[in-house]
Order: sequence, then C-alpha cells, then structure tokens
Amino acid sequence: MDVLRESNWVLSVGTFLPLVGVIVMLFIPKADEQLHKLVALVTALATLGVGFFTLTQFDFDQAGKLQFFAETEWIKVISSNYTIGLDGMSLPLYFLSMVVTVLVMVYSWNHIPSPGNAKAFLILMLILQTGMAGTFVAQDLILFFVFFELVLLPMYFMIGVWGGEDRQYASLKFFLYTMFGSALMLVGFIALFYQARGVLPEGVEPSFSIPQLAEYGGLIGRSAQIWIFGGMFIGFAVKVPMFPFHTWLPDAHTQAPTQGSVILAAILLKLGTYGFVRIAIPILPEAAKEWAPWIGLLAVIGIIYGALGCLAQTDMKRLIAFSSVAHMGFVMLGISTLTPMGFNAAIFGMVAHGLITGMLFFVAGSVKDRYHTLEIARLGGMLKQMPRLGWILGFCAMASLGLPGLAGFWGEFPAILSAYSPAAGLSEVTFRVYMVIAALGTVLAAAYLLWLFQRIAFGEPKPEFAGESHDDHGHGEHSHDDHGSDIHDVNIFEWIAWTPFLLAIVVFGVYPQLMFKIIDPAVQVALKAFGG
Amino acid sequence: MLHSILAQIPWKSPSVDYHAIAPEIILAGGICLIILVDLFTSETKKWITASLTGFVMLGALVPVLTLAVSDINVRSLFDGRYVVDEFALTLKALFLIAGYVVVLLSQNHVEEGDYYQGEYYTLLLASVAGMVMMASSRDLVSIFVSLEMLSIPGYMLAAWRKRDRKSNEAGIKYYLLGVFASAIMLYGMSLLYGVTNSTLLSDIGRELTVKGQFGGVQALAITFTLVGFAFKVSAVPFHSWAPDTYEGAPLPVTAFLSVASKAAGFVALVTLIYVGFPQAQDVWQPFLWVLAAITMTVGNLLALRQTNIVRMLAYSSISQGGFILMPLAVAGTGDAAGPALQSVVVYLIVYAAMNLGMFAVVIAASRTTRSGEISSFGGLFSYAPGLGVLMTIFLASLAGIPPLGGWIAKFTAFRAVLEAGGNWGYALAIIGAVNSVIAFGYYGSIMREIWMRPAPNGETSAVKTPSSLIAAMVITTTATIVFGVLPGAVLRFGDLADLTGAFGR
Amino acid sequence: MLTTQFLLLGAVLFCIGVYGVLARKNAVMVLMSIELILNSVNINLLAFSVRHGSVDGNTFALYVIAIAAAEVGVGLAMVLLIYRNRRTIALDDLSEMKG
Amino acid sequence: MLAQEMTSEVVASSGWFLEHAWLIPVIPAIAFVLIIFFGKKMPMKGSELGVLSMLSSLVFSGGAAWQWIQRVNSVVDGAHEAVVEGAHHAAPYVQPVIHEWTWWQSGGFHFGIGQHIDGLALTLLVVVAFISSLVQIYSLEYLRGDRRYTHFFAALTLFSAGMLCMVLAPNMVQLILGWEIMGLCSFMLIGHWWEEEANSRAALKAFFTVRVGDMGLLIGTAILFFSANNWTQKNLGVSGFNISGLSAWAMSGEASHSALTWGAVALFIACIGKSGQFPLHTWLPDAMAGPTPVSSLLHSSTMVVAGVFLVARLYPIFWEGMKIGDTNINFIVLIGGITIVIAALLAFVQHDIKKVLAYSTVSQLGYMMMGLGAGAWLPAVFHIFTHAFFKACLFLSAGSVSHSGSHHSFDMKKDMGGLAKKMPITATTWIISTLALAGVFPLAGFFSKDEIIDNVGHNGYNAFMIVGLTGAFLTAAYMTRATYLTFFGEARGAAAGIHHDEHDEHAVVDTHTSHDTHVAVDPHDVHTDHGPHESPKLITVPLMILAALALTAGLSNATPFGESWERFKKYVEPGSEYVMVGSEMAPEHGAEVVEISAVSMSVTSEEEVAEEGCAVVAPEAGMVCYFPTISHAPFKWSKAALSLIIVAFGLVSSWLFCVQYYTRRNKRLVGLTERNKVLRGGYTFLWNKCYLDELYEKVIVHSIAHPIAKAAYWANQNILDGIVNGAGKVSRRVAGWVYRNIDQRVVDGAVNGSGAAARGTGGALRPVQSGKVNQYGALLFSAAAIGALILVIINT
Repeated sequence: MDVLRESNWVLSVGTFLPLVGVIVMLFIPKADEQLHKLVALVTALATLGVGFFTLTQFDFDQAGKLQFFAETEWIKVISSNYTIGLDGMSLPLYFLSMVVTVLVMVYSWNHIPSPGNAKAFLILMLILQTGMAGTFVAQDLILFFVFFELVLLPMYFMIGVWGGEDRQYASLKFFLYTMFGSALMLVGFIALFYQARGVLPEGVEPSFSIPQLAEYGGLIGRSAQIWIFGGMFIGFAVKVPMFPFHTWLPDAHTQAPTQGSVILAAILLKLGTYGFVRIAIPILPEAAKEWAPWIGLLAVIGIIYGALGCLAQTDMKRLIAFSSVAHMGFVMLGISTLTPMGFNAAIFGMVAHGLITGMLFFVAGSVKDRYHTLEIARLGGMLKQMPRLGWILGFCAMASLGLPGLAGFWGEFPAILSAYSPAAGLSEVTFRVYMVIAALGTVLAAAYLLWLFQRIAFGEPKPEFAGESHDDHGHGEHSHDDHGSDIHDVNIFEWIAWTPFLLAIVVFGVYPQLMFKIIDPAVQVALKAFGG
Repeated sequence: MLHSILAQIPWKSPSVDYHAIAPEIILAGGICLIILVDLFTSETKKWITASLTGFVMLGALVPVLTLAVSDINVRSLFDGRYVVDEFALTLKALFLIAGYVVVLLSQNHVEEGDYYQGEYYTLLLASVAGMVMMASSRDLVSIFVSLEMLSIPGYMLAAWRKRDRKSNEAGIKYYLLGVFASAIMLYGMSLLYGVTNSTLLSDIGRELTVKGQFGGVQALAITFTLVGFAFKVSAVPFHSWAPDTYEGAPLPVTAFLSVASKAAGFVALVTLIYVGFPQAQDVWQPFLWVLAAITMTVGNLLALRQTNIVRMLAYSSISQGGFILMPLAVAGTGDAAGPALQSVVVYLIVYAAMNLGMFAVVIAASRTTRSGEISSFGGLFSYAPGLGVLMTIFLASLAGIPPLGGWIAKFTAFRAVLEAGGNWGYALAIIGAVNSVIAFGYYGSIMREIWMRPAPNGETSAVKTPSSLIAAMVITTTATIVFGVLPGAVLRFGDLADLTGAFGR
Repeated sequence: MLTTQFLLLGAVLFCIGVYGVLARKNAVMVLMSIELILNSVNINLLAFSVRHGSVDGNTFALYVIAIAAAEVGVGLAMVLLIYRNRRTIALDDLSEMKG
Repeated sequence: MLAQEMTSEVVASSGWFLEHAWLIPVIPAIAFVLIIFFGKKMPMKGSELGVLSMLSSLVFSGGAAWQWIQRVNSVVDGAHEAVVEGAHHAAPYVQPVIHEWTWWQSGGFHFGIGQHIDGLALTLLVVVAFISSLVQIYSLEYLRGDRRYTHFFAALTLFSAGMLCMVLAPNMVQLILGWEIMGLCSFMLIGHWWEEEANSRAALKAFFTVRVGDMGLLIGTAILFFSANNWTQKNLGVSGFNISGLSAWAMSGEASHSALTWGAVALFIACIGKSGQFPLHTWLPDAMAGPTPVSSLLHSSTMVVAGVFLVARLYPIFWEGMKIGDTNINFIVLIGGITIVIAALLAFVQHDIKKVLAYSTVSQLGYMMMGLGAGAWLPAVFHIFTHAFFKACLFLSAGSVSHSGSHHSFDMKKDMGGLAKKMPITATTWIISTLALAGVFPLAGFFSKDEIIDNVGHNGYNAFMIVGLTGAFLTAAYMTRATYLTFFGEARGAAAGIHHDEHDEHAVVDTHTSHDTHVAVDPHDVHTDHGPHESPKLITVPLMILAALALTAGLSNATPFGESWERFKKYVEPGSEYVMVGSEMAPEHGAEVVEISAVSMSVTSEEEVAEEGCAVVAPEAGMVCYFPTISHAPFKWSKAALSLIIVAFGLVSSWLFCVQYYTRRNKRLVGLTERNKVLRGGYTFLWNKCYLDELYEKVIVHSIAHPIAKAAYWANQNILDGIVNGAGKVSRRVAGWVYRNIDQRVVDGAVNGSGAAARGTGGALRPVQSGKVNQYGALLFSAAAIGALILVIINT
C-alpha cells in the first residue's frame, strides 16, 4: 500500500478522535468521576492505538516524504486547504504527544488536582491532545495556526483553575505572551502568502500549503523575507521560549498542576521549535541565514542564563522550569546552525527534553504530594524515605545533564558538535564561540542538577518529615497509607505512568538510530535550500 | 379634459418591482399590525406582540430568501436610488435575524420590567425596517431617511425605562449627539449635492473628478458626510455616546444598538465609500486609517479599566468597530477593494453572532447576579457551568481565538490590509495585532472571574434560564462555532456581497 | 449670482448652531441650535438646487424639514421625561455615567 | 627512500574471542540491569551476579588476548619471511580487529558503535576485568551487611561495563559514552554513604571537576571530527570520529596543524580532569570518602588511568599536535612532571593512609603522562599495567587494615602502628607492593617506572629525567614513612585495642554497619572487643594474588633480559609502517589477507630505524600509517643502577628517619642526648646517632616536610581547592544576582511594565469620557473639523 497517498484518513482520525471522547463526556453527569476518567483514558488509548497503526503503516524508507498526505478544500475563498501529512520530522513528536496524553491520563487517575472537577479537567486535556497532534500534522499555514492557537485556552484554564497560589497571574501571562507572538506570526503568514503569490511561476495556484511555499518561498525578495521571518520568529520564539521571551515559562510551569507542567514541557514548548524547523527556515532560507547568528546568540544566552537561573532557585519545580530554558537553548543552537546535524540534534533534543523534563515534573508533582512543599531547603534525605522516587529523580537528573547512554546526550552532543561548522555562509568563528559557551553550559547543567539531587535526595531527612517514613526501603509501592502521613514510595499508578518514560529515555539513549533514522531524511529534505 | 391635463404633466409613475421591496412592505405591515394588536389585547396577553414581532421578522426573511434564489441578482428601482443586490440581501438577512434574536432577548426582560411592550416592539420593528432600507439605499436622500428611521426609534428605546435616571440620561445623550452628528452629516451632504448636482451616489461617484484634482469643498463635504456614520459605528473620537448609552439602556436594547445599528452604520459607510467616492480615496483613506487605529487602541485601553461588564462590552464593541474599519482604511489601494468589502461583511456577520450571544449570556446570568459588576460573575462556572462555558466561548471568539468565529473575521481583516500591502497597510496590521493581544487582557479577566474566582456572597443556586434566551444562545453559539470551524460558510456570503449592482441601472 | 451669499448665510447659521450646541447647557437651547444647523442645511440645498436648476435639492430639503420635525418631537418628549425625573434640564447634571 | 620493496601476502589469524570482544562490556551491562531489578531478591543480594559477570569478562578478555598474540605472531613471522634476511625494518603493523555497526546517522553519514581491539585495548581489558573481579570478591566481605549492598555491586558492575566499553571503543563517541558512565559510577560510589554531607559533597566535587575537563573532550572531539571527516571519508571511508581514522589522518602530512594542536590541547584538558593531573587533581584525595574497594578500583588502578589511556589511544594526534617528536618541553610532559613532584610532596604530610595512597596515585599518573609526553609510549602503557596491580593491592591492604586492624579508622598517626605482627599477611602484601611501587629490582615497578625515566632521558627530555628520579626518591621515602607508621613502631589507638571517641565517626566514615539495624549479624561487633587481627580469607586471598602479580608482572616486559622478554613491545606497541589503504576497511571475517609492504633497508642500529618510518617521511599515495615511529632506549645497567641507588637511599634514609622520629623520639632519646651533653667524651657512636638525629631532623623534616610540603599542601588546600570550590560559590552567587536583578527586574519587569503601562494609559484616557454632553459634542465636532481641515489642506 502506498502510504504517501492512500489511507490518508489515519491522521484525521488520530487528530480528532479525542474530540469524540469530549462529546461523550459532555453528556455524562459531573458527579460520575470514575466514568469520566474511564472514558477519557479509553479515548486517549484509542488515539494512541491509531498512533501505533500510523507507526506500523509509516514507510520508513521514505521518511523524507510526506506520508498519509490528505488535501481537501477547506476555506476556498482564502485559498487555504485542509492539508495534512506526516514525515520523519513530525512523526516522533506526533506520536510522543499521544503517548504523553495517555500517561498523563493514567497519572490523573488518582491525582486530580484541587479543586477537583475531573470532567472539565479531562475534557480540557483531550482538547489539548487534538490541538497538539493537529499542529504536528498540519501542512497548511492557516490550519497550523488554528491548531497552534487551539492549545492556548485549555492550557490557560488548566493553569488558571487547577494551578498553585499565583495561578491567575501565571495563566494570564502565559496567554498574553503566546497570543502576542501568534498575532505577529499570523501577520507574517499572510504577508508570506502575498509575497509568495508574486513569485509563483505560471499556472501554480497560490495557497498556504507549506510544501508549496517551501518550494517557491526562496524566490521571495531578501528584505521581505527578513521581515516576514521576524514576525514568525517572535511567534515561535515566545513558544520555545527563547531568552528574552522566556519569563512566562517559570511562572506557568511553577503554577501549573503536574499534568499541565508535563504536557507543557513535553509537547507545547516543541510547537515553537517545530515551527522553526518546519516552517520558518525551510520557507525563508535567505532570511534564515540572516537571522541564524542572532538566533544562535539568543540560544547560548538562554543556555547560560537558564543555568544561572536554576542555580538561583529555591523551589524545585521552578528550577526544573528554568532548566527547560537552558535545554531549549541547546535545541535552538542546533537549529541555528542550519546543518542537518544541527537539525537532527534539535529534533532529537525536542523528544528527549520532552521525555526527561516531563519525567522530572512528574517527580516534582509526586514530591509535592508527599511533602506538600517544593522548598529545596526543607527537603532532604528522600533516598532514605523513598528510595525508588529518589533514584528516579537521580536518573532523570543524570539524563537531563546529558549523560551519554541516556536520551539527553543525543540532543546535546550533536548540537554542540554542529556548532563547530555551521552551514555555508554563516560565520564559523561566531558559532565556534557559541560552541564553547554551550559546552560550558553542559558543566553548569551538571552543577545545578546534581546540586538539586544532593540537597533533595542525599543526607538525612529533615526533622519535620523525619517521623513520617513508615516503610523501610524495599516495598515502597505497596504502602498506600490511609492513615496519617503521606510519605510513601512510588505507587502503582505512578509506576504505570512513568515506566514508559524511563524505558524510552534508556532505549533512545542506547540506540539513538531508532529516531535518527526517521528524522535524518526528512531533515535533509527540509534543508535542501542550504545544500544540506 | 382631464386627459389633456394628465398629458401636460410629464409624470408617469415608476414601475415598482414589488418583489424587490417585499421585505420592507412586510415590515411596514407588521408595524401597523402590532400597533393594532397592542390596542386590542389586555395587559396579560401582551406577550402576543412579542411573538408576532418575531414572526414578522422571520416573515420578512422569506422574500429575502426568494430574492436571493431568484435568477435576477440585481434589481434596481427608482432609477438606481434603491438597489437590491446580493450585498443588500446579505445584510437585510443579517439585520432581520439579528432583530429576531433581539426579540428573543427582549421577551422576558420586557415582560418582567412591565414596560410598554406593544410600543417597544413597534419601535424595534421600525428600526429594523430602517436598517433593511439602509441596505439598499444608493441615494443621499434615501440613505438619510433610512438612517433617521433606524436612529429615532433607537433614541426612544435607549430611554425606554422611563423612571430610571440612567436610562433617561442614556437616551438624551444618544439623542442629542446623534442628531448633532446627523446635522453635520447633512451639511456635508448638502455640499456634496452642490458640487455634483445629484443626490444619486453613482452620479456623485462619477462627478467627483478623478483622484487628486478636486478642491477643498469636496474634501470638506466627504469628511462631514462620513462623520455622521463614524458616529453611528461609534468610531473614536465619535464614540463618546456609546459607553454611557450602552450602560444606561436596557440590556436587549444595548445588544441591539451595539450590533444592528452599528452594522447599519457600516453598511452606509461601505456604500458611500464604494459607490459614492470611489475616486476620492485620498480623502477618506487617511481619515479612516486614523479612525481605525485610534478606535481599536483607545477602545481596548479604556476597556481594560472597566468594572461594569456592560460598559466593558461597550468599549470592546468600540474596538471591534476599529477592526471592522481596518480593511476599509485601505480599500482604495491596489486590488484590496474586494477583500476589504468581503472582510467587512464577514466581520459584521460574525460579530453580530458573537456579540448577541455574549449579551444573551450576560442577560441570563444577570438574572441571578442582579448586577453588572464583573466581580459578580465570580465562580459562574461552578454553579452554572453551561453559562460559564458559553460565555467563555463568546469571549474567546471576541478575542479572536481559533477555532471560533472571531478568528476568521480578524483573519479576513488582516488579510485585506496585507493584500493592500505598503507601509500603511503593514503598520495598520501590526497595530491590529498588538491590539488583539491587549483585548485579551479584559476578555481574559472576565474568564478569570468565571473560572478561577469563588462566587461572591456564596451565591451558588443554579440559574434558571427562560426558553427564549436559550433559543437565542443556541442560535448564536452554533453560528459562532460553525463560522469558526467551517469559515467557508460565512466567507461565501462575503463573496456574494459585491456591489456590482450599485452601478448597474 | 446670489448663490454664494446664500451659502455664506448657511455657513454662518451652521457655525452659530454648532456654537449653540457646544456652549448651551440647557437641553432645549441645544435642540434649538441643532435646528439652526438643519436650517442652514436647507438653505444650502435650496441655493444649490436653484443654481443647478434641478428639483432634487428641494425634495431633499422637504425630507429634512419633515424628519427634523419628528426629531424635535422625540427630543422634546425626552427632555420632558428628564424634567419629570429630575426637575432640571441642565445637561451638566446628566453625568451619572462616565469614565 | 625505498631501496627495494617486496610485498607478500600474510594471513593474519583471528578468532572467536577477538571477533566477539564487544561482548566483554555487554556482559557486565546486562548483569547491572539484572542486579538492579532482581538483586534484592537473590540469595547474595545480587553480588554473585556482579562477580560472575566480571569473571566471565575476564575469561573473554583472556581468550581475546591469547588470540591476539597468535595474530601478531602470524603477521610478524610472515613479515620476517617477507623481507631480506637480517634486514631490520619498522615494526610490522598488525591490523586491529575492528567492527562497527551503525549507531546513529546524521546528514546521511553513519556513525558506528563496535569494537577496536589491539594490544593496548587488550592490556586494559585484561587489567580492568582482572582487578574488578578481585575487588568485587574482596567487597563481598568488606561491605557485608551494608545497607546498600546491592546498589554497591550494581554500581561496581556498571562501572566495569563503562570502562570496558570505553577501552574497546572504535570511535570517539563510544569512548565518550564509556567515559561519562565511569564518571557517573564514580559519583554514585564516592557518595555511596550519602547520609554524610561530606561524602555527597566529595561525590559532587569529583563529578563536577571531571565534568569541567569533559568540556575539553566534547570540544576536542568536535574539532577533530570536522577537520578530519572529509579526509577519513575520502581515504578510509570512515567517519571523523573513528579512532584509527583519526590516527591515520594525523600521521598523513595533510592534517591542518592548528586543528591538531587545538584538538590535542582540548582532549588533554579532559585527561587532566579525569586522571587527576595538576591542577585538577584535588578531587581525587576527596574521593577517598568512598569505600576502600572503590578507591582501589576506580581511583587508583582503572578509572583514573582513562586519561592516560586516551592519550595513548590517540597518540598520533598528540604526537603531531604537541610536537612530541622534537625535544622541546610540551604541555603533556610539563603537566606530568609538575604532578609527579607536587603530589609526592603532598603525600608526606598526610595522616590518612588512603590519602597517602591517593597522592601517590596522582604522582604515578604523572609518571605515565610524563612518559607519554616524552615519547615513551610503551613504558607508560606498561606502567598502567603494573601500577594497577600494586596500587590496587596497597589500597586493599589499607582497607584490610582498617577493616580488621584499626576499627574502621584510616588515621595512621592515631590508630595504627605495629600491626605487622597482628596482621602478617596484610603486612607482607603491603610491603611487597610498596617495594614494587618504589621500583625495587626486580619487582613490577622497576621495569615500568625505570623504563619511563630512562626513555624520557633517551628522548632528550633530560630535565624531566631528573624530575622522574626525584619523584622516585620521594616515592620511596613517603611509602616507607607510611609503612612504618602503619605496621611498625608501637601500636597506637585502635591498633592497640584502645577505644577512643573518634571510633564512631570513623565507623561512619567507613562501612556503615554500625548504624545499620537491618543486618542480622554485625561482624564488627565481634572483633571490636579483642583488638586487631588478620582479615578473613575473602580479603586476604585477593591481596595475595595481587601481591604475587606485583612481584612478577614486571617480567612481562623485562628489557634487561633482552629482546625475547620484551613481550609488550612486540604485542602491544602498534607497528609504525605504511599500510596499503585497499584492504583497510574490508570487514574481517575470521582470517583475512593483509597487504604488508615491508621497507627493507640495510641498517643495523635502532637509532637509525627511527630515521625511517612514519612521522619522519611523508607517506606516499594510497599508504597510511597509524602510529609514529618511536625509538626505545637500549637498557643500560649503569642507568638502572643509578635510579636503584636513589630509590635505596630514599628507602633507607626515610626508614631511619622514621625510626628516630616516631619511635625513639621519647624520653630515651632525649635522655641520651642530655647524657652526651653532660659527659663530653666517648660514646661517639651515640653522638653519631645524635648527629644523625639532628641531621635527619634538619634535612628531612625542616627542609622537606615542613616548609616545602606544608607550603605545597597549604597552597593545594587553599588556592587550588579554593578555586575549584570557589568556582561553585561564585557561579551560584552570580546566578542569584542575575536572577534577582536581570530576570525578575529587567526582563520580567519590562513585560509586566508594558501591561501596567497599558492600564495606565487607559486610566489617563478616562477623564475624556467626562459624561458631559457638551464636551462630547465638542470632541465630536472638533475631531470632524480638524479632520476636515487637514484633509482639505492636503487635497488642495
């Protein structure tokens, strides 16, 4: 079966299936929480099933081409179509989003944050899933924009309703930031459309289709390209987030409920970087070359800056949030080199960061459940009270600081590597300086993560919690305590939700080719314009 | 003898296409009918007038549809002074449906407020009739007449709650400023007539010499004429009546004013610009550019500071008006005319849907909260999830968040501006983009109240919403969502609405 | 030709009317000023129609007069209403709603 | 240059073990996973898995080594037949057994993971597998009852996996993989008893310091990759990560020199961090906070030599990049030399026996580096080999002492002394290894260390030969001191069975059983009552094995006894001749055919051979070579004697001094001197003793120990260590400042500020909305008028 054209219903189903679940849940009374959880979980699982089917049908030998390609008329008058397709660059993220949703659902089974109301919470999550999946398959700028925006509101409410003390400020900030970016991005898209219309050869129908624009976008005049790229840059950079636009991230992450943080870290941040590799750079190569040094600069600033931010934190979750700034810095550095190696690193980095940081936020959430605080100063000796949780934290910290053999390394190392020789036309000296700074960033990463690990996991438990440990290390996960203290080791739901993450981190770390094989061809296609 | 006299007078009655003016006729008949019914029904039966009004509106919709499907797509009466083309039909339909929704909104509100129902609905119908006429007027006189016909009932409706000081104030402010504005407009019109020796727009369009070479009188005339409608669409700085009037007037009336009469103003603006002054873009483009820019900005900034939801909606509708003006500001450059007109129509349709829906929810909610303060909506989601979600949908749509109707409206506006291109176009686009962000500042604050704040004074009894309101919400919500998900639906109307008919005789 | 003088008269009346609208605090006086403006419009129309020798101006003027009458009717009714509720028709007192 | 050249086909034999050497790290890796998941439920808590996996890797590496020897023989003999009788030629190049499988791809290039087996790799494989096995056996007893027994063995096993993986890495990326895994395990093992703040801080410090060096590793790899990739892809069809590719590239005259130099420097920085060279050595002594087996395995014999291994592995890069060929001082030799002396001096003033050993390790690593830096490749590698045995033995003995002798204390001054009688076996093994370390003929140390010193001199680095000799003297001296304090003189503290308060904290420092409540039997409660005694078999047997090796290992490359004894030279040192590229990258299945092109020339002495071969003449087209020609110092008893004398002097003088200073220094001696002051005649013998006393006091204590070493130690603790720790503090403080001022005030402030500004303007605009009709009208009309005016003006 030729997946390039046939069975193109798969993606649509995979994208919109969650909405079916939403409709079902709308008719279930609010009180019946268990049923809601069940329906939501089943929906998510069904979606994941479709995802697996996609995986089996995907033609890995042609990973460079768009597969399951579907194009139907959507908004004729503005010549925007419902165009969807999947290639090696989007497949990992598309699939990751489905997995993450399922696992978050599992985690939510007994972790519905206050103030309760599972119905609304799960519905929002399903809507999020649709938005995320849709963004990764959309091959039409307008469609992309719609999905890109679709994730905003659910996340806004997830933070604002189920978040921490300062949730309202954080949620509004998150929203306004992203909105600002995407407004300018939309202007950029439309301007791009009209600019491209001018340079299309005879007989080519102007449209918002990404592949078409990627083919002819290079013909657009240089200055116009630079301006349009600027618009898109702000849109995506806010989402990434890159250095000057990052301040929404720590607040949003810190205030969001665990599930929110996980989805935010695992998928939402990737929408921005994905926008760069899928839209901005392939379509506007000239402008990309102009901007690359500046993007790289902001990226390395972000690396160091995020690391410093981490060292200054007293709150575990906020620290992890800042670490995202640093890690996305590595991703952006890889992208800014405009080389296949850099792009591969970037996309691998996206997935790896999604898994690792998502996992870290899970751990942070569980710590909060146990100790009811995330003050690093008040924590300590976790390895004594909850050996499993402690070691998982250690594992994630190691993965996050880019230890070879774990997924994080393959996002970090090739990115640094690629900075040594950027694409033709970019100043080598500049990027070599960036490389050194980035390498320094890896050291700082080790510093703040181990420091965190030492202060939280090592040593003796603080007196205020010391009394509460009632299970000697060993069979922690069975100790569901209905009486008294909350300090108990990883429970069964957490195991179910986390094991896939941990496995994935190891597997991709040990055999990265699993992903590189899919990404690489697509990346080379995307970088045609650079002779990559 | 008589024959000879008739022979001397060069008068022959014009051939009237009654199918074309059927909607107006039905409305007129409806007005009379309701006055009569009102006379002969007891106080307890007054609700009949309400339902009758609804039927009249829908009845008037029938000929609109038949006209739409009939194969003659341009019917021009009274040698071009009154044209029924697709543009006109689209907007007539819009006005009638909006009017119907307003009736739905009014029903309980008016009943419980024991106002004078018969008169209320009569005036409502009269105003709608004025708008319907406005949609096909292509002559200064007819435009003026229909403008007054839709305004004067508006003045009275605004002051409808006779014993309420605020309502009086709203009415008198609206009235004085409205009359003043139309007086200025008339002065401009008189000058127009003077320089072109015609009141027929298409003639004026021809007479106003080719761009660039005309004197100050024309500029003055055009500006003054536009002022009258800039007032109707409450464009800054001609907006000052809007907040006060909206706040003071009864909620359904506010809905009506903020949607229908604003739309009528835009219709007149569009016909004037496209048919009347196609050559004179050097005059009206800068004028409208400035109006659009400051309208959306000032509207947003002031809205940020409001604590009363109606007043905030007033400012929000002002800034939305700025967005509708945005494409008109560049309608004269390049081939932006088509997209600009399209985006105006689309925006009007979508805006009508979401704003009416918003007011429907506010009316329903304020039945329990009994207050216009934003803070009184705290925790709405917790005790009235349905209303909470609906309000969120409309707010999001107003903020222009996909996939709700609002975004496609904004999108077409941006598209038109960027189609025109040029520094002015891009600058306006950027301003619009920034404003769309600021706008979320206050839309979001309402959402925050609904979702994230506890209910004030622990009011958590479930809200009981009357069926008419529910009907209104269903209509508006469906429209909002459908327009957003399948924009083709609404954009088709925008496409139909070209003004070709205006020039045809 | 007299047209210009008529136009000047119209302009003067217009200005007086505007001044009245802006300066008078009494609702009725404001109404009157607006009537002045409308009449200046009428003068313009008539002057032009004489100049062009077409009837359009006259008809327009007729419409204006008719509608002005209606407007004034509504206006006075509203003023009356206000007077009944507040025993004053000073416009400055009508500023409960602002900001 | 080629007089006449004749090529012949030689069959390089291979074998199963060679072909499947990649299994060697895989076994412990699997064992690690098993221990993690099932360890706790197993009878011996998973330790058996670790030991078994190590033993099997040992068997595998042994087999591989044996087959390698066959392979070399086959090639060399063939080569000998090939050339004219009696003609010398550059050592034949025996092709390593290389397998690579695609691990990741990028931009269409495929990068591999696999094995690169040659003499060097095998040496390390054997050493690592062997020492790991012994240490794990030793730990069975040493850590019995520890609360994280299973974790401990898991970490040990993982470490071995990482080290083995690094040793047989065919390319830089895999090498980095193993390198970092070792770092991780070192972190986990040093911090094994993380209840103590001190331990976890030491662990952090170790990881962090090494990580600083690793920056160099990343950067160096990047530089080399991009400068070499094109060449290697073109000529060898391998990526620029590939180690043999890099070597060939470096030896081919075409490599850009700046790239070589920078790459070499960057990589060497990594080695400084990993191998505890000056000035990044400060983490190593702190690392002694870990359990003794860890110190003996990671921090003396195996992990810390990773840096040395890296230099040896990529020797052509350093050879060319650092210009080792000509005799100017270069970075490596300099660092090595400094490290030798500084570390040795520091070893004098330690009270903690493990710290003495730690510093001695640092200084021995300095020897290796110096050797490599001076072109003494073979002796350096050989020193890795021998040093592993006796240093591991020393640490384990120290552990044994603390385990059974001094009640978990490592303080020589307080808790030891006179243990020789109590713990004969431990004492013997310790003394043997000490002598080996000091380099006494014919023990292991002599053959390696002396060779280093000898070759350094031979290659023209005379200054550093002297440094080396000084080092030898100091080594002998401080080891004697340690020996004396531990095993001789009168028993002190715990060694004497006295229980003073420090015991508990010492107990905390070492095995944690005294705190652990879950253990059924606590063996230490048994013997704390009746003082020191010999350790149980599980401890002593490994000691004895290692001691035996410390005695004999040197014979495996005993230069004094002539060509036939130089097995390392034959089997480990890569040949330095040109090889046709053609047969290079053909995947090897069992035995294959290698083109041997022998350069035959009629020369006699070795020096002249050095004139020919790689790195001296540029290779011709299609020929590459993988190793520079390095000359070997001919063994001369005269030189050996010199160094032996120095060593002997060190031993004896230090011994005498210790006797006087630590034992006789009480009343008896003081009284003696008083007496001889009173009676001014005779007793010259005692006088002489007095003189000797004073002499020793002055010369040694006051001149070496006190001023220099104390100063060095002070500098070490306060300056270097201060820098390392200070870096952390400073960066944290900077971070705080940036976060508070830049992030929260400026960046975030700008954002919130714009929001506030918007609201402010809104507020400012409100008065316009005064509610007064007239003002509204005025606004309306003025706007209209002004607009009209402007438009009229611009349009006329």
